[in-house]
Amino acid sequence: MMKALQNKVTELFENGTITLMIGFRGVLDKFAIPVFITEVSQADQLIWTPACLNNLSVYLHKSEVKQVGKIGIIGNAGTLRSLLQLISENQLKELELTILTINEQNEVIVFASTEELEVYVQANCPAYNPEDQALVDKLNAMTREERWKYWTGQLSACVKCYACRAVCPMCYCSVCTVECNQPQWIKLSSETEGNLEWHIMRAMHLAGRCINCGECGRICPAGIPLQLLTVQMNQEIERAFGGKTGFSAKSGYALNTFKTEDKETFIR
Amino acid sequence: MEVKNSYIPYQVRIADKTEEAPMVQTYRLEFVNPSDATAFSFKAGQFAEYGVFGEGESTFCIASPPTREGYVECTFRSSGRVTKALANCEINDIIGFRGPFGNTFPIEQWYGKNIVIITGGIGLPPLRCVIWNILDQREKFGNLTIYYGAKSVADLVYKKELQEWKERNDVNLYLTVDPGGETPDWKDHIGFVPTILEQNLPSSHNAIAIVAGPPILIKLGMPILGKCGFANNTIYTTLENRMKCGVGKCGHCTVGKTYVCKDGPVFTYEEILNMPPEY
Amino acid sequence: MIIEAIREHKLTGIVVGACSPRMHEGTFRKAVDKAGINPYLCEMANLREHCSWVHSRSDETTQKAIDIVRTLVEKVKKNAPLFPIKVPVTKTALVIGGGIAGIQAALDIANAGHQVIVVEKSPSIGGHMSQLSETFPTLDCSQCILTPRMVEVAQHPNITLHTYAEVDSVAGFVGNFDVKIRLKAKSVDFSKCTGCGACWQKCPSKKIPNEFNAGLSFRTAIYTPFPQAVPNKPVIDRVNCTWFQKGKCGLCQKNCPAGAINYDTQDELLDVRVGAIVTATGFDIKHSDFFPEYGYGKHLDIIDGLQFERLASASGPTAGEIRRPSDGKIPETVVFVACAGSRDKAKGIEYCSKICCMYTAKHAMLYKHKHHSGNAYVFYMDIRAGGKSYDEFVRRAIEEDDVNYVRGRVSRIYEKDGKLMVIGVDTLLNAKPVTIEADLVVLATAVVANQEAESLAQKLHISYDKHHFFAEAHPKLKPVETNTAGIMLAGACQAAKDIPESVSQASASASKVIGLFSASEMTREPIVAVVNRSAPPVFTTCTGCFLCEEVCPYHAIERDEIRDRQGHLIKRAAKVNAGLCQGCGTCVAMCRNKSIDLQGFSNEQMLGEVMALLNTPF
Amino acid sequence: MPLTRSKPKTKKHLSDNDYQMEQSLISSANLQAFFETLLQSGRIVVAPVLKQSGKVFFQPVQAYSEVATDYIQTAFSAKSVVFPKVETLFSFVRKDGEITLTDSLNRIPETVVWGLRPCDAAGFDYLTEFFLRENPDSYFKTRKEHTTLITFGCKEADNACFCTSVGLNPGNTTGSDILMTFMNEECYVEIMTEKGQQAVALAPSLFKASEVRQKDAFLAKPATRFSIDEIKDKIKHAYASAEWKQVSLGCFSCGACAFACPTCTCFDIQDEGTQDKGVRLRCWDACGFGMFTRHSSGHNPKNNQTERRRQRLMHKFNYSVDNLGIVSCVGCGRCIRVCPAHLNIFENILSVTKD
Amino acid sequence: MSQFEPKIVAFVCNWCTYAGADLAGTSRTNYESNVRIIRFPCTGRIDFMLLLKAFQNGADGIIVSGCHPNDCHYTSGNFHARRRWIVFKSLLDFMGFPTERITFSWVSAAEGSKWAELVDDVTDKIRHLGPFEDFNKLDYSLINQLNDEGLTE
Repeated sequence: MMKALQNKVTELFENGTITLMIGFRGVLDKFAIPVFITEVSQADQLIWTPACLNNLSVYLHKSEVKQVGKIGIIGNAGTLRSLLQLISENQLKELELTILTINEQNEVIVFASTEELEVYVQANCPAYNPEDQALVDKLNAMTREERWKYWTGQLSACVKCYACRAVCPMCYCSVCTVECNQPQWIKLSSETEGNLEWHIMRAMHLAGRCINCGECGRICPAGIPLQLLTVQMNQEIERAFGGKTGFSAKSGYALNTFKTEDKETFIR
Repeated sequence: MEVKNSYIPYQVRIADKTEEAPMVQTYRLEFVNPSDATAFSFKAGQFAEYGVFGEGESTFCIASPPTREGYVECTFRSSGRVTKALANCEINDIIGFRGPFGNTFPIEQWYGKNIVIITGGIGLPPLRCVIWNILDQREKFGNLTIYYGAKSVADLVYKKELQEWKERNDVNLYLTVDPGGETPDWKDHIGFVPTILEQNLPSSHNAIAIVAGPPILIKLGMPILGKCGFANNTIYTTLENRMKCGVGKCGHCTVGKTYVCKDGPVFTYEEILNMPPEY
Repeated sequence: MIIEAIREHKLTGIVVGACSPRMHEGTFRKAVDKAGINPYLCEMANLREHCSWVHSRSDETTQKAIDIVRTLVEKVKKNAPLFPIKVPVTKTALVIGGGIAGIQAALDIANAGHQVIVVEKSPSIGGHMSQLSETFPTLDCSQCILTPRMVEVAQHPNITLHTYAEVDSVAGFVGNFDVKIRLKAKSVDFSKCTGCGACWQKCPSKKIPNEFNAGLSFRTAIYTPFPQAVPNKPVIDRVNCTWFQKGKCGLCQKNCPAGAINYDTQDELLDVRVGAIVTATGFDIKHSDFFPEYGYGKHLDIIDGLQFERLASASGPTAGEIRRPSDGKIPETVVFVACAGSRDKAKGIEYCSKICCMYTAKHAMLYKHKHHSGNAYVFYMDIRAGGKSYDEFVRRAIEEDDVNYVRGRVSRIYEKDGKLMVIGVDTLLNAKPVTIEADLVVLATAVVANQEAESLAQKLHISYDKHHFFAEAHPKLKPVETNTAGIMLAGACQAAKDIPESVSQASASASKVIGLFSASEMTREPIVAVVNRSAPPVFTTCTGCFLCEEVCPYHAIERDEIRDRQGHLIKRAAKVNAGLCQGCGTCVAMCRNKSIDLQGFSNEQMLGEVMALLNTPF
Repeated sequence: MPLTRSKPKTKKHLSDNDYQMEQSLISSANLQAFFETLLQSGRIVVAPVLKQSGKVFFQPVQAYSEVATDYIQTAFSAKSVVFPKVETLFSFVRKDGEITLTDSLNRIPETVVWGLRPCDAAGFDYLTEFFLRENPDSYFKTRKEHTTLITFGCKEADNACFCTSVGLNPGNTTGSDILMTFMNEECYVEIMTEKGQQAVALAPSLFKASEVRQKDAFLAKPATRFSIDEIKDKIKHAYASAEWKQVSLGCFSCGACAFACPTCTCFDIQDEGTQDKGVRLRCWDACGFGMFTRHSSGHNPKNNQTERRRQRLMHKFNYSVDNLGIVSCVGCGRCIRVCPAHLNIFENILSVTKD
Repeated sequence: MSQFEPKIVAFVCNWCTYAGADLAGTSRTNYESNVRIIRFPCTGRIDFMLLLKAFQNGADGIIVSGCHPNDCHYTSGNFHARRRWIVFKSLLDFMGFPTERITFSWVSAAEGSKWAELVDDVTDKIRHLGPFEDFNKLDYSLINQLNDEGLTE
């Protein structure tokens, strides 16, 4: 299967479809390492294992990567869904993109069109990770004080390294709100209150856009399960307004539309 | 031994406020605490951290010459959060002042030499300190030639002093504005500073040159001087990278291994050439 | 006083602690402006409505007052001087509807020297007025006074007339509306047509009810609505044309000496840019079929006011003789029923149709003039004859032309051996039931809004009431503007009106338009959103996700392409059209990285207020 | 013979103390007793604690039971004890035109860090050099003076560990006040400083004197990835290497590596509160952030990740050597473990110095 | 010491609720003085961060109020706001934030009395809930952690 992948990529290079391939290479401990292949000769580095966890679509926001031109990218479920979401948010316009994946049957798939990608994603990619689901339910079962204690406890460990933002395909703002200081919306210091502020804001900005790849939680150096926030948000939005993220290139954004009959039981 | 806590600012009072150009202000600052005033001394080329409590600190050079005691002056353009807050201060408001930081222009070594100063826009303030330093002890120096330009006539800073220097016969001043920046009654040069410099090359004989201004001016200006015979170690500049601590710790200002805030801001062209182009 | 203070203390921002900004912000900002300070550096602290008037305990009230002022001081510190937005004005007006109101508006604007485009959906302008016989209170012939105006419109150098056309869509905003006009296929080339009439004389399908005569006569499929039509050239009514229905015939084409008939013409869409729009789409009336109690219009001799106008009109089907539709006899007894439908909750028309009292009197009068021996009865609720020499007019009907006015409603009308039994009550004669055997009954049916009113309102983004009459911006102070800037109202599309009213409203809206056109630029409040732009290499912090596009109710968010000197695309970013933006700020709260901000309610200002309001920690 | 770090003979190092090191022994059983003595002494004890995330963090503990024992490396280093992620430089109050400043130096408590790894301790050594040799930093100074470091030699290493490649080893004493090495049932104690001695003196009965012992048999043997002297030499010329682009392409430009690193010292100074009442803080910053070097004009001297990643690596292996004579990478491998893109510092160093 | 007097911040839109409050004023309806009004052009403009900031800076309760559905001066601002509130509220709930301290409401320009009632009720409710301290209780950087008794979690 890896051979098949390597051959396919070689082919893509040779017929000039791509000039850069973003994929994974050799494993250090349990992690596959993102690799950027610019010459056919390196194609044999490519691997595809369950350890290929990174959401490579993030790299498509990097100017260094954009410059390269014709980009090939191999995606796991999360990556493919974020690609669709990004297209729906007008972020991949300038790119000549060739999207690959490897399906259950270990076949290499090169998507010919966004529509094809949509079909595949709708058929093969889960909306939520069951483990996150379980955790969210567990939290919802707690009392509000317990939840407050849980989150403040978790977030006290945050050091504001912004790795969560850095690995998030949906965090593509060239200047983030934390970086605009007129006014200073978010405290830069990483004490719990400021952390809370930062993660609330981030969750709000991702609500209805996050595709639940779970990277933020997975890579958090402080081990904070950040993905739970957006999982909860997306589910709430699904309940309240319907619609899932990252399954269509035209999926709208729940927060920039409305229905006159939206629930307002909480409004007096 | 008890070390002075370099993060605790002096308190200084805004004694005077002058609008130099759109968004550009000059403040005259006096120490609130007389003992600070006596303790404080600095040399040409040094800079300081000016802070509005509650907003933060911002870095710029001391624009007044050490030869004039009892106060310091700074000139800044309001662009960011701090500088805007600073610009909103009123006369008599108290602000924070940390400094002086960094190395200095070796003024003493220049006695008897001709001085060539090349600067643009908001790059004049650091050199104003040098210029007055020279003018206040004029007899100790040779010719003083100044090339100064700005985007437009309005953007020229220290208009009064420029006038004064122009009128002095012991200062040779080339004033210029970028093409399109001139006003109908503009009598001086029109064109970018490097261009004007090339059209009126200074003599490198027994001379040292100082270049300050936007990075592009430094990158273009220094080679030109090189061409007309200035040795790399006779060309000086002052760099302004982003700074926070001022004491070589926070890491923002590094150019390679060099901390602009403590090893600089004053560098010779020679030193610059040995640094990575990270300014 | 404020002005002095400003001058004396060289103030750079002003907070007026007084009443609600909703009341006097403008006043004080003007004052500040006088003092040479940007008016938008002045804010009002609402110490009256929100504080002193609603709290009793003085200490608390004082504390609150202090807080409020402190808050606004913080805001003002962050205020930026703002300058009114200038929007270029296209000095061309669009008049929708070619009735008397439209005609009047068009002429007024055109005479002021501006270009006018008139769009009329029927083949001729003139509207309902052209159908009328004579007009109250002067009884002068309607067409005699209207026709010259129609011709003037047609010939006016500043007026472009599009008959048989409709407004397809409207985009843009005051000063610059982009309008698509649908020119319906006429099947006749007007540039060739001489209006000789050969075509309709030969047209085989002759049994089409004639709208102009309110269905009292027939017309052909290719037709000009009436002899004095402007333009006086025929169009083919494709629905009723044999050629278009069955694909054969073609007589008109054969017989046209000018060869002007062209069956292949299609609807055309015409794009025009106009600075202002006058809607003068007029009204409709209910027809007798609306009234069960009057026999659902089954009986030919129960007619509505317009039909009577045509009967009474010299150019009408009966050449001005009043004959009843069923058998063409001259009616001996005519009953006029006022308020047929109007002022009747049960029928869902609570309002008064306004013109009926007058035209009923006129009708009765006309009948009596033409048939002195006849009896005219008028059933009425009460007579509303406010207006110059209106009441005199009604009096004349009653006193000189002895028309019998019966105060009461007509409960039922049914036929009994050739007569129409009109059952009513005379509420004046102690509510005695009356029955009148009539030959002709004329219902002064309710005036209602035009059928297309609703869809047009939606195209124009203007509001309308539940009866689909267009809503004016303010019932007293802005009677001819709508709440969409640059769109005016004239005539009965806003509410039932008689001719003089329509004309004066038309002139009023014309003067509004002319006022708008008096300057080549128009100024707007600068309380609008802006997307930041900064020097290279940043350009803007906007990342071009355009999620804001959707939220803007005014479609004010545009897609801008930022390019370098060589013209290479650097990034796509949002841009706010200051002309469209109304300053709601929904986009601001929407923007993730604060690239959009709202002038006058900026992030810094609002956050400043919040911070100032509460004592901060530590 | 344990390696010690090569230091330029020219400058005397602040951390070189004249204290004559002593050895002693404590039984593993008695460790807890010693730990509790430290707690009772009123010192704040910061020790590794296992969180539900499965990661181990240094944090203040109340009981020995909280202390994690089975870990190779903590997620973050213990530098936050002497260089907190957020530190109040001073607070200020403005009252009718007058401003009062108060710093928080006197509030700094006596602290013991328990369970460091030798690499972390070496990190403290570097921090001391960096913060105190030139323009001494009052905050760091006070904290350092109030902090005692009790280090434990490493029984095991993972393949992110590479201390032996940077001139350290799982048993080296640099920077520690006390270094403990488990030897079967006993724990070999090397008391390096006066502070260490004071700590031991709290419960002398628990310790018994010991001769100098060979530790190597009881210590992990992490793979050696390169020769530091070779690297130090080669990297002088590595600035222009084309490899920097490749090794930085994967970088997401977050601050994880810098914040986990025991020797990263970059910080930002920020004010919080209002102009009338607030604090000036210093908080960690990272040279990897895009905004780190950006001027308010928008001009950015280190405008892309290649330059920023190069800055970090050059600093560790070249600049700090030039400035302070120390390689400021201690080979703890944290940056490798936390990196979202799984960038590998020693791989990177090798590729930019190859040929 | 009298009873606890909560600080309540009201984020209101200019066209309905602000006018409603004006009406309460012109009709001299007396109500609790704990509320401080901040005027926005439209509820659509109200950024959720501002609510957070208000709490951080010592607000005990918050009122967010604007035009009734379909009455928005800008046609749809309040609809967008409503969605944002639904999501924001559920996020805060999920994080265990006491959302009962935020009251959302529609108050039209004609509902001066409703405004007065609203303020009275909210003030009363917050009085019972007591001062909002959850933020102040949070640990503040490692140095304070060291001084504090133990840690959260």
